[in-house]
Amino acid sequence: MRPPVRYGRAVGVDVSTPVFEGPIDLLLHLVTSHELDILDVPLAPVVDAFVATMQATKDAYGMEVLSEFLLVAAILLELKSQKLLPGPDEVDPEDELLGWDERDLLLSRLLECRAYAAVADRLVQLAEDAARSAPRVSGLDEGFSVHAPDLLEGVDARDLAEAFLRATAERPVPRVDLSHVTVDTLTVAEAVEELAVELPARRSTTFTELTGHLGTRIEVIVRFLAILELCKLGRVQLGQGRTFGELSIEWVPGAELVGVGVGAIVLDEYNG
Amino acid sequence: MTDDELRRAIEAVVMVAIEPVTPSLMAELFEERAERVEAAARELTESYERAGHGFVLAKIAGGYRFQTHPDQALFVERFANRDVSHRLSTAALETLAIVAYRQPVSRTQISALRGVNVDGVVRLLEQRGYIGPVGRAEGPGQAVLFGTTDLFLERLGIDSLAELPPIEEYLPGPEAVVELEDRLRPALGD
Amino acid sequence: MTDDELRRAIEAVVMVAIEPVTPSLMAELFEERAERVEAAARELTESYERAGHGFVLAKIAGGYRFQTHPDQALFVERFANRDVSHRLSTAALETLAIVAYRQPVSRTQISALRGVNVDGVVRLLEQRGYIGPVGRAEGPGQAVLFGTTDLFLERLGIDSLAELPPIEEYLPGPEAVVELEDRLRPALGD
Repeated sequence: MRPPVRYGRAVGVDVSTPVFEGPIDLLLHLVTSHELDILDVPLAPVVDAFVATMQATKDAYGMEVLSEFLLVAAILLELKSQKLLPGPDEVDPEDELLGWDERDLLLSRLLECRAYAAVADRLVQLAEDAARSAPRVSGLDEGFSVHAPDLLEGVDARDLAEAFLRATAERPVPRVDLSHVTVDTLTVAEAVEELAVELPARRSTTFTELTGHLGTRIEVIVRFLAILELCKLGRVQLGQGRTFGELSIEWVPGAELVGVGVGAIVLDEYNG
Repeated sequence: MTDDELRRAIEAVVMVAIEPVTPSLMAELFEERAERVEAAARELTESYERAGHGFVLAKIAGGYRFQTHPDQALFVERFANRDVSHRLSTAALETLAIVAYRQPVSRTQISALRGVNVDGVVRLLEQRGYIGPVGRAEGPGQAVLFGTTDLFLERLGIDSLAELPPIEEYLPGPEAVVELEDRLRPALGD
Repeated sequence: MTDDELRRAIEAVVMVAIEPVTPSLMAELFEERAERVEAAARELTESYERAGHGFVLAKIAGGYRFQTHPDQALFVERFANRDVSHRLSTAALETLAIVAYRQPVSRTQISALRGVNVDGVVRLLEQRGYIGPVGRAEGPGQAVLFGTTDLFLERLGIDSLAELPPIEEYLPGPEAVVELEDRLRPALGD
């Protein structure tokens, strides 16, 4: 193995997994250079490290560092999901994870992203300069008669209630920082709860059937991890006829214990 | 602070103010004597008049504010009645909704809810007569509190605020709020 | 209308406006040519700067507005207790930059570029009013295309998108390309 050279911008956050200990950007390097198999790297500790870093030392790391960390973690997750779930169009699952073409695309994408990242700093500067000036918002002096049309025409009380809900309920701030890890999808814990309701109703099903309606890979991955979790807990039995064959899932009768809410299922912490 | 610095500071503060600014408040901001501020403001008023600007610095209710020169009334009125938009923007409607459901509410409270500065929108709603000051908050600053007006009820076609659709049923419970806050705190880094 | 009358009228109308006033609107109100209004507004801007006022007449998002002189920021902040910052995360900023330079652009296109899901960030930017839907892509799905808003220009203090720094200047140099290639080259690939 090569000496642990640091590549690119140092993220400065270390992660510790059974197969790798060190800076997360080095981990990404090792994975993309095939020196480490992403399948051997559990990502939960990576996420744990992020959460711990954020909670313990949020003053020590700027938003910059944390965002970069998230980006790297997201790329790792994406790589892992690609490897876990070969798409139907990929004829040979033994194919290299990153073909040359894909690498070229990735390269140009990364270059372009760097340009936007650099210009974003400049935009912040512009905005900060602009913020040194405050606009006048005082508006019209009293005593002027305004005959402008009624701005509330066509608006009824229902519209207003909806506007209030939009204004108060849809505050999306928490999504910002978590978006890199696809916050819109369920967490593994939530997926377990969902499946614990859905599976007993179906008794027996297949993974394809269970995930056919899902839009993104990560949602599928989350369901997959949830199924493994349920298997570990003895709630389902899994079967697979052949390598890369269809995964059959069977709810173990009696597993839905009387009086035990879904919340009672104890999980390893995945944090997403 | 030189006379010139003082005049510039007065111009800047009065320019962003929504209500007249008293000399004593400015004196506090600039760490100057109120008499000096008052004198400088009077000088400004006179210099604008001499220079023949389209605006004046007027002393109203004990404070200073910019307003248009009376001889520009024709254009100001034309501007105020220009036919640009027949509908409230989404931002304005949402702000109006917050005032309707949360009244009495201050600009700062609305701002905190919407996550953006709402001075302009509040001013617009006030000028259109949909909302108005209904009191002042206690404590330092004594922020103006806003509520909806009779015109608002009229335009919405309802008899009283009690007829607004209840929103409690849609609102997340206290646990959700606490959880949201927990998620927000590290993200906001404060 | 004499030059002087025109300047006074501009001062009055811009003084009562809540958003930047375009030269074309003023031209309509004053029954003058827009070019003349524009020239007069530019003159006003310069004359304020020469006279050393605490306010400026700025051209923002295609229109004129009064705002405080940047060197008065301290007093304005003390006075208004402004929370202008609401700083965006790096992720949000980079996404905003992509929309600014690539517009009109769809969520999927941004996602493909950033390599991560951007739904949350796009929604945040939309709610903040920095970006908005500007159309729909042709073809199946008809994805919503996003572009930046006037508020975005306002917040950057620029008149139009043409004033954005040219992106070419921010492309990484050859060293960065080599370095990135090294990162991507798999051990077995060469």
